[in-house]
Amino acid sequence: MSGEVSQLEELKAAIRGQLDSLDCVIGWEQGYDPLHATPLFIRSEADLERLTISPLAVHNPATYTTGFKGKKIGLVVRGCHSRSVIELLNEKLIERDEVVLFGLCCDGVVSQRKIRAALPADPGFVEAVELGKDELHITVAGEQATLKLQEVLADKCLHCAYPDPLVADVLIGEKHAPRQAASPACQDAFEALGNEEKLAFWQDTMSRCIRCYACRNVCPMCVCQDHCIATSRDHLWMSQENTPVENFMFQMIHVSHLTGRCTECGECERACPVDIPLMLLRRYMNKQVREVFGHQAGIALDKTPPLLTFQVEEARIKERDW
Amino acid sequence: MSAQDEQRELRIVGFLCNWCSYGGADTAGVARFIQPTDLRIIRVPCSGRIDPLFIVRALLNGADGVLVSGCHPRDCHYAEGNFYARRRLEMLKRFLPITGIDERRFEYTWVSASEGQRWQHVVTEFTRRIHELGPAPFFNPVSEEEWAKLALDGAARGASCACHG
Amino acid sequence: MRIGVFICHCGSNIAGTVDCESVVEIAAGFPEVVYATDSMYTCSEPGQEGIITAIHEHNLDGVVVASCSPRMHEPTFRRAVERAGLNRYMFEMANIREHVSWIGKDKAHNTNKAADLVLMAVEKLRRNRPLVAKSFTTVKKVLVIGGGVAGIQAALDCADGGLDVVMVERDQSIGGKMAKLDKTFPTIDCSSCVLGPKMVDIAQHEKISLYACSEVESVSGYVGNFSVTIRRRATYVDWTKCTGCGVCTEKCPSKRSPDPFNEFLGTTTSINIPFPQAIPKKAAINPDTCMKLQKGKCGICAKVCPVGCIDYEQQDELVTVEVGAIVVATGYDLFDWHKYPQYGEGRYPDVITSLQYERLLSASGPTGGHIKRPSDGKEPKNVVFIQCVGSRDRSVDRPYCSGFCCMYTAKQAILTKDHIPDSQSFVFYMDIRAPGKGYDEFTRRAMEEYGAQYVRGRVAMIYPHGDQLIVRGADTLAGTQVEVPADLVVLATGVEASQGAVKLGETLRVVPDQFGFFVESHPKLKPVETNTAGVYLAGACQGPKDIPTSVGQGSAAAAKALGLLSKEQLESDPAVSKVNVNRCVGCQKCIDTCPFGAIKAVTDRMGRLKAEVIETVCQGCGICTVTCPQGAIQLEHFTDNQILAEVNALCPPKMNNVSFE
Amino acid sequence: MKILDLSAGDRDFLAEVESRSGQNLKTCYQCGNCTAGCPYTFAYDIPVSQVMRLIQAGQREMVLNSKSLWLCASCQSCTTRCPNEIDVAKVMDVCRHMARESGCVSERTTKLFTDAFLQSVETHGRAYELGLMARYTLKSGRFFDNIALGPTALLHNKLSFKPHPIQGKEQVARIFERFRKGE
Amino acid sequence: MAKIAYYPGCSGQSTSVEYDLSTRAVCRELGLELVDLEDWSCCGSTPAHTVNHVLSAALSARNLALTEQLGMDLVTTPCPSCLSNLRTAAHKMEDADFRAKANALLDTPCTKQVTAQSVLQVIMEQVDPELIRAKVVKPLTGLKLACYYGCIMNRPPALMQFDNHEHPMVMDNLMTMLGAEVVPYPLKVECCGASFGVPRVDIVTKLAGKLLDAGRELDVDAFVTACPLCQMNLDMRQGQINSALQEKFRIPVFYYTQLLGYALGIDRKELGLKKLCVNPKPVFNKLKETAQAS
Repeated sequence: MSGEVSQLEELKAAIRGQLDSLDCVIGWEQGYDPLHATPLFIRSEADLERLTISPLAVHNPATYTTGFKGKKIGLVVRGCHSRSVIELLNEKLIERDEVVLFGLCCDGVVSQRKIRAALPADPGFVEAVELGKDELHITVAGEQATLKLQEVLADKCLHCAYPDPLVADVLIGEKHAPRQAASPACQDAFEALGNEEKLAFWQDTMSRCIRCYACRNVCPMCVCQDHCIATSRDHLWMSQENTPVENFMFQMIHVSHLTGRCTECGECERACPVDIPLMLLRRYMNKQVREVFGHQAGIALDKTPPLLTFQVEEARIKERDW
Repeated sequence: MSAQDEQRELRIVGFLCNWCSYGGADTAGVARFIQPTDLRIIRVPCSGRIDPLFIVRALLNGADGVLVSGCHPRDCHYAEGNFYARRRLEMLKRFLPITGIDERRFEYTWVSASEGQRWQHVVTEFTRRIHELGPAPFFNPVSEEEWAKLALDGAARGASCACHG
Repeated sequence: MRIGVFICHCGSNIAGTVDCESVVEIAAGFPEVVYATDSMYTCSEPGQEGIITAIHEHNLDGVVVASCSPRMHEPTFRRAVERAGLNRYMFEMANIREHVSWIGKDKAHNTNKAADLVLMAVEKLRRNRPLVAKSFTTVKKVLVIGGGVAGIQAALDCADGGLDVVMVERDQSIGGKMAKLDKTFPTIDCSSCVLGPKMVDIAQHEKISLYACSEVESVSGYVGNFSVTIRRRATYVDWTKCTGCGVCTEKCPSKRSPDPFNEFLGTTTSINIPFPQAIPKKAAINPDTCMKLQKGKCGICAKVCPVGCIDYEQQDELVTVEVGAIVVATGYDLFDWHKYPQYGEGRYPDVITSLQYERLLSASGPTGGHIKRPSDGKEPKNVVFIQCVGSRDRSVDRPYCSGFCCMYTAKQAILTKDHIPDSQSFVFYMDIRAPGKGYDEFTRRAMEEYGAQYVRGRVAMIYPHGDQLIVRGADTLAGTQVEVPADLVVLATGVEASQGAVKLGETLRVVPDQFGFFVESHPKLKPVETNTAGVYLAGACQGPKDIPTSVGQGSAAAAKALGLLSKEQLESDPAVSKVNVNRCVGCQKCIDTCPFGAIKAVTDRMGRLKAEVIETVCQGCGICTVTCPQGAIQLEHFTDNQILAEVNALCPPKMNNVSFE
Repeated sequence: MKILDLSAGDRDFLAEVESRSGQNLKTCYQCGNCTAGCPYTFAYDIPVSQVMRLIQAGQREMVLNSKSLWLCASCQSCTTRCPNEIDVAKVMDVCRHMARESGCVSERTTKLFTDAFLQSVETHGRAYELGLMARYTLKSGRFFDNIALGPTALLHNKLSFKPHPIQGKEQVARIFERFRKGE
Repeated sequence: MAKIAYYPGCSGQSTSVEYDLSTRAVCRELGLELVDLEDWSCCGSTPAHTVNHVLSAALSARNLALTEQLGMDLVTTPCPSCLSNLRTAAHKMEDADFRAKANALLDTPCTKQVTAQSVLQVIMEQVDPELIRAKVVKPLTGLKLACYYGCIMNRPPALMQFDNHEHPMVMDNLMTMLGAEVVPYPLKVECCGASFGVPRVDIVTKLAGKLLDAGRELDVDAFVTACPLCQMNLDMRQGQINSALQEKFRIPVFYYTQLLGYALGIDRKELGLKKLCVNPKPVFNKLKETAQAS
């Protein structure tokens, strides 16, 4: 993967050149084992050395931006991450002159769940990971397993229409030919189910939820900071009881607040420790927003989110038919 | 539907703006336009005050139907409230199918303060629709056994999910 | 909290179909309710005293009254609890009359529903908190839209009461429909003799400014502080110079301009003063027919004008005025009778409208007050009047009664006999509606003294025969079909809402009914108020009205405006939005969506952006509250928690097997 | 003159006419527009607006025995002009059906003509005018009403001497058969 | 050539055979191919609906079903009475319950929605007026005509959906197009007495007499009609009217297709002019005179 190596060096050089003027640059480094990456907050040359941009580096750095408000920071962003940044900019939650964007043309990131499923047994601690051009060599307990990269890419990457950053100050890598977004098969299959089956599915799924709020905490568009109405003691929106209804109410709050804002980075689903397929809800809501308002969050600057504006005659709302 | 079921009230929650639809419901009352009794009305100043999550909360709490009514577009007492409401409510209505909650349990419409007759029609039709749909299914398990079954099924299936990447 | 619940019987209005005693019993068990009782009429003096006494005796700090609609008596009860020393917002109402007892037949269901509504009110009240109003100053000026007799009366009363008045009139002269009438019923006095002096008063009153040929373009602001933009249409005449001498109208060679003042019975000159008593008496050019404006040729008026006031380059002008109150007096239009093909759809020139007939009767009209029929100028002998043309007819979507056609038809029958003694009038009617003072006597005179033959029945068709028209109708009293050969047929065309009413309603936020008439705040108790504070209605824009009623309403609207602006300051409703600065993350979404510009961004001590509500500007719609994901901006009295408390009261979470709170 | 006992009005009659015609007769406010436009008023014993009134008042016998029912040509002028959008001609039709069913026939010749016409259609599949005229004349005994027309019509070959039976005349006959069975 | 299903109606076989003839001739000339419904039967006419609405609809629906079997969804008929019955049946059968009741009487049910239109409507809506103008070889110049539409061609308007229901104009416009002067005839939709000629000839003589009187008042050369019953009442019964009312009417009464055909130069035999009872010769003499004069 010489291409990646040179891209990494190119990126490092670009960051190095601006590091002095930035409070922090957010990228990725290796996590607790070679298979897992973790966000890296670069404040010094030494930090910079740990930077990685391998397909294992999955986290959306846009999630951390609002915490840096008023400071000038840099972000290493893939296509989907740049959409989150654009949406945050459009909503005036961050300022354009307070972020420097180091864009990566992205070939996709891995799904740890798919890796886990593809390995013969739960790997536990991984000793080494070697990245080939199209495959991944993972060494666990002295034994190497080889996985095809294409087979362990995250679903969102398989159907990604925006692999290249839509806004960037520095662009690293080669741009992709335009692609069409597609709906994953599991989405279509789920949507085709009847109400009873869907309800039963959510009842079941929501009984798994442990209300850890990881989905919310990693969401780049969840900007209520410490004031989420789901966890406020003052609001009567919901109780802290761990029942399917209350867990689902929490998800309804999340998806409702994301109407017309979700950039489909998939972080919520990735972060869920009990594998709740939250993107089913997100993709469906985004589809409705696209159909009614012709709007997709985070694909263009200076767009108002659809629920913050209106038209006197809504071309695609036929509410008077009832 | 047996006569007894028809007798049984279902729980229908209405959110009405104060200026048009609540007035329209008053007008219907003053004119003694007989309506089904299932509906209970929550008065809000404007349809723009209605958070779609109020409706979700009601539905998840077990409401059998939720009806929202505001001023006709262009007639909003606050000029723009129903324009925002229309977008929010339309998105909710379109979103409900993915949750498995029958979207026909939620409806929004416009009734002005002078339209007592229209209000009667809206309430009658919506109530009829909800009765046709019958009581809403419970989201939570209703008995200890079901709770247990749900937990066991979940455990048996483990953390994997076909629909997941 | 210590809550008291009062269930009203409203005589038998509620108690007839709701078991009030049971509701009391149930309510007594609701959370924090320490006192529950019922009374016959809670809004009555003893009823209100009962509330006050209970507040004192039981040390209540919140009150729920279950009775009629809060739109009816919420202010009444708020004042009552205030008299007892509570804040007026520590009160909630459950509407168990309009929403329960009057619409449901089943007593058990009604009782159950009433109890639910009381629980809802209790749960909301438990989350209420005292709110205190803020004061703001007002502009002591009134806008009157429409210069018909209702608007004239409203303007004069306001001006005499000391307020500045801006009157906007769409036409070239004020006077409205009344200025076109010959005589008025039931006194047969001359319409322009009655109205003329009032029109002159408008022109001369130092407190009134008149904008004719003008329309209201937009309105912003709120009660006490409206900002109104007026479009002054180009008249191509500088009215500051025009003296109304009329030389231009005499010399104008283009004499084929439609004459709206004479109901299009004849034509007039392109530059024109509509009638001798016009106010303002200023000339205006009809740009559609003026040769100079159409083809660039002519220019005679500019040559002959002694003061040089002709300005072919004039453009529309926008003027902005600040007013404290608005009186809407836009009047009515006549029904378009061409919707009845059986009356000829305009093919027969001798079928005319009642207002056209007024112009034929009027000495200032196109025939100089001689009744000459349009086809050949002959004096008609048999005159047939057909009532209810566009009234009480659901097939043309006009099911309502226009109210005054019966009276003017009787008047026109009388005047016909006065003008042409050997004439015979026939009046086809369905019912005679003459409920005013001296009205029925008047219609009797038309029949008894003036010999008008009244025929009870509608007319099915009119068709020409020779130089006459055969009117074929029914005489339902004789139980047969009748035919009358008529020389002239006068249609009592009904009243419909003014064409611009719907658009103006949108501008003013005043709702029109399905026929376009503006809806009053309460059909009995607030007949001239609207649901928008500071906007009042006068005359036929609210529904068909005759002259005395329109004048009465003009005065009533003026009294409302005077009363409103007599206070130095007005109190704003404290149920406005409030920002919890701790929760606010400064995203400004609330600022973007507020229709009133009532929220501004401020920087706190830490330099962070925060939203702040301008309380006197906020109208309390709550759009911002829904916009804010973290619930940092809350509409007081309708907070998330208050509404959720109502939702949870109606749909107790335990319904879905969830314990809650 | 017959005095009506309003309390003895037959409310079922109103309900039956309303349900069979699909019209809301309570909206009739007696403006007389139907009578005003009806070309047949001169021949009626009860003007059409009064027929409407009598239905409202539940006067079954007076209505069903009225000649007017049989003299209405369904020319639609009443229906077209009714301000309350009542299909008056349809109401007259329905009353005629009910009169037929209860054996009230106050205009014998009209009924005979109708019967003769339908008989002709039932037999031949189409209306055979000479045949139906013959049948009508025979039944009604009115030999002279239209005798003058005979030469005129024959001179111009207006009437065919032979019927034009159709191949599917049994199909048509079965329509009548099933109809009678269903009644 | 546009193909259209054609329903001639019973009277077209006897009393109004000239209407049927001239309609076929005119349509052929104007490029409309009429496809006869095979083995069509009586629509039920007025007698059927005065007896029962389901029976009436079933009699009509048999013919709608025949149209359906031709693979067509539009059927045209010259006769307004047939038109009214066919349209009423089609309209009522939009209601599924009613359709089931009517179909229960039929051997072959009518399952599709078929529209019926008058030949007049088809000519006016499907033929380019310029084509008609171009094809006129014998203009009707100098002729003063009253167009009489009858009571049910356009009424009730909600059902018929064609032309103005109180003041129809299409025949007026057509005749004007052919060069005739058309008077503003006031009683265009007033009923002529309909089928009462047999049972109550007194009614017909009175009503039809009134119509003739209004024409005479306007000094017309002839009436133009589009309805067999109207034509028969005005034409064949003119003698009866004269004797009943002590009048001396001699006004020819044409079908519009006859005059249209004449103007288009169609052979007179095909127009069945001989079938008219009141001799139309004066009309044609007048036309000849005018033609010679110019």
